[in-house]
Amino acid sequence: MSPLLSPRGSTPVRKPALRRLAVGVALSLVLPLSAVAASTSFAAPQPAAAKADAPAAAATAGAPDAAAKAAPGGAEALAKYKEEPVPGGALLLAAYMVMWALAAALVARVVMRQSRTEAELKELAERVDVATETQA
Amino acid sequence: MTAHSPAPLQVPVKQPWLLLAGIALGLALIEAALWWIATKTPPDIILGVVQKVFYFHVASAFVMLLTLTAAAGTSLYDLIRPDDRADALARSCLEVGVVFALCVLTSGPLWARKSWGMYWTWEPRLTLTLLVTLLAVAVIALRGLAEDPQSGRRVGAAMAVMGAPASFLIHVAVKWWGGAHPQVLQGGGIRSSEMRVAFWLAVAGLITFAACMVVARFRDLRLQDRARSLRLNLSALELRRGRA
Amino acid sequence: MTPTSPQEPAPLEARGVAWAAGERFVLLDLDVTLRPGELLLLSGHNGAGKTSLLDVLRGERPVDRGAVLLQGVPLPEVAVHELPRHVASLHHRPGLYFDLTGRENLTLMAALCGHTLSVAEVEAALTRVGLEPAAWDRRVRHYSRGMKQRTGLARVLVSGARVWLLDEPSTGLDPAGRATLAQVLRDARDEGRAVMVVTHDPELIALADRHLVLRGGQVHEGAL
Amino acid sequence: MTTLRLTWLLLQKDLRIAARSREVLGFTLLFSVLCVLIFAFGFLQSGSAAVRYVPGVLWVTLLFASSMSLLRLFAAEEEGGTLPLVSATTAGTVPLFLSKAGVQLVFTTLVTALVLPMVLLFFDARLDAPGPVIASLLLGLVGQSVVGTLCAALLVHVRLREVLLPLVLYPTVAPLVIAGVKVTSMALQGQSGQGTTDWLTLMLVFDLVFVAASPWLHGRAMQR
Repeated sequence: MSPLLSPRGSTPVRKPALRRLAVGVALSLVLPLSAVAASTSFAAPQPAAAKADAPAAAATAGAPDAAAKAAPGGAEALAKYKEEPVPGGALLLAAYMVMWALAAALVARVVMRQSRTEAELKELAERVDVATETQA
Repeated sequence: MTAHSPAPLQVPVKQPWLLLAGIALGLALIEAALWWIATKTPPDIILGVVQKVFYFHVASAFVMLLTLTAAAGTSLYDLIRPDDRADALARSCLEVGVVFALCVLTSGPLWARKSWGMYWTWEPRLTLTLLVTLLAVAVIALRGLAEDPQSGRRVGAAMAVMGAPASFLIHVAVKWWGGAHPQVLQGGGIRSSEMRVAFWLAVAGLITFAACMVVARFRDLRLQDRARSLRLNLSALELRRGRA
Repeated sequence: MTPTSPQEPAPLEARGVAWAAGERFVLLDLDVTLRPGELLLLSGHNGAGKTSLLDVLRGERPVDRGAVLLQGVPLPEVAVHELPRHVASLHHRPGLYFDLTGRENLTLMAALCGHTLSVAEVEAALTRVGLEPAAWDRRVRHYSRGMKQRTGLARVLVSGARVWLLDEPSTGLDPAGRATLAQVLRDARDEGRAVMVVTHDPELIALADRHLVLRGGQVHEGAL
Repeated sequence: MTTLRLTWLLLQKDLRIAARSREVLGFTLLFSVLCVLIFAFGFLQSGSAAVRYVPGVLWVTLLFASSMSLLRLFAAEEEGGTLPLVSATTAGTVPLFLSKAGVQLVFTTLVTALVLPMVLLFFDARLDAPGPVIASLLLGLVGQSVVGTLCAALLVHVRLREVLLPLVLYPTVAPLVIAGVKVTSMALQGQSGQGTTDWLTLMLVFDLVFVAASPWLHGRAMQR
């Protein structure tokens, strides 16, 4: 193999690629972080709802009016999941965590591949430059 | 065939600022939806707090349908009039579609555990989603396994097109089959305006995000095309130099 | 040798052809003309792209740059079903159905090229390649390698094509078979066909009107 | 007209090969018997509920058996290296596709003729009104053959096609299997009427879509 066609990745990764990698990592961190933030607020209504007095429970969730509107006669309704056999909150949490993990994996993969392709492209362009100069 | 069209050698790679802005917008919308869901929407009367899976579950299903349909459409275009851009778009739509299909397939059962009492039923719509996802994964895998990239591209495109009428017919079939799947949107099942706001925020956020991911992947594939044509040019230079 | 008149386009011609395997050019700036009544010999090192060149010439692989012209018409514009009437080729796999007899194979292949062959014509072709009559009605699966090669050659014969592209046709043939092959090629040249043979067989090399070497993705006149 | 003639020519050839080398058909039939037996071991604890399993066992066995023979559908072409000849010789790729689909249809019909009575016998089911079941089987076989041939033809030049074939075939023919199972179970329960007609209509639509689209898709995917 001639020096012109040295194997891929033999030249060091350049600065712009690193910058793009940093953007990628930052992006892939945003989603899980937001998931954690969101999940803490999701988990809140459940222990609150376990209390018998319904409107107050909804109030801790931050929207008393909405709860009252959505659940006419909310007291009985909310009392129903006082003794939830299946932990809805945990399932909710799991669902969101999985979705964010998948989305973050997608972002990370796309960004990393982009930076790799760009680095490769830059290196190739330089090699073409060199090759055309020697040709001339 | 535009397979090895000689590309301009020295076009600088532009920074995708618009793309990054789009991702930021999508994330902001998603954050807004999350905040709205967490603080404004009431828990469901019957299902309780787990109902809040709904917003992003259904939005993911939306995105999955959109991207997979777009993948079939662009594949069809590529078959009729071969175009590298249509091919790259089809590939990126397919990959993003699979990710969102996985989102739907994981969040759905977790919700079902509470509302139906079990993770998985052979409920028609679940079956449909799973089948379509498997087909999409097979199409992605197939492209890498073909003898040469060009034939893999055409075969993959044909498979993607083939999947479209099949999934439509399964959709018809499963409607007759009958099932327990909630028909929230058709039935006007969203009870409060807060829920509606949260839902549409989630849909807008996910669609923006997914579109940006498709564009990002598309850009990457196009850059790879350019890298390939540069490598070809290099190989031509090298071959000609060897003769001298 | 009948020289090509300037009015009549060459039976098969490659102009500035480039073909890449993956990301590397195998053929580049390649020009070659097959003339009627000429036996053209092609050699080159292993991996030089001889088989790829034949594949490009018979339209199996689309070119990346340049054009392959069949009687002046670029290959992509030639109707697919027209091609085998004009270009016949023989490769490392003989292009036969192993569960049909030699006779059936020839009849079928001729029919696919648009010719209806009589029994006598099929037998004449089989005799010409030196396949003994006892084998005519046996399945190709039970043929030896050399017999398969001979039957493949017979398939090229019955196609009636004006251009022949043969890849290592003497593989597996005994001395008698090689002599037969040489005779068939000589006859083809006399009938005005354009024949291109990839080979390193000295017996065939002696026969050639023109000797080309594939090197660096191009063909050069002269011996290897 | 030539398309039909060439289709017939190729179909004849394939049937002749199938008749000569009986392995593929034989093993496919053997496999389907085995499949039914295994299902019987797996599902039958007591005879009482046996009828419930008949539709599923029947259709799944047919699907498995059809993918068995699909994997060998292009074997003869690959063995002798005739695929480029056949797809270039015939007018486009339509005759090739139609003839292969025809062979597959013949194969699966034979398998069905064996499997249907066997399943009914093993699971002690009685079919009082066989009309809808026969209709669904016919529609199902046509659809499965066409889609299966398309999948097999597309995967000819793909590595690991043995693994990929079921992966792309099963999701695509799912509507046929769903509908077929429904019609069969309704027939076994002695129901008929609107439900059956709806499912049969679905199968008909599926068949029409794929019979119309598959040759075209195959041609586009195989273009050079």
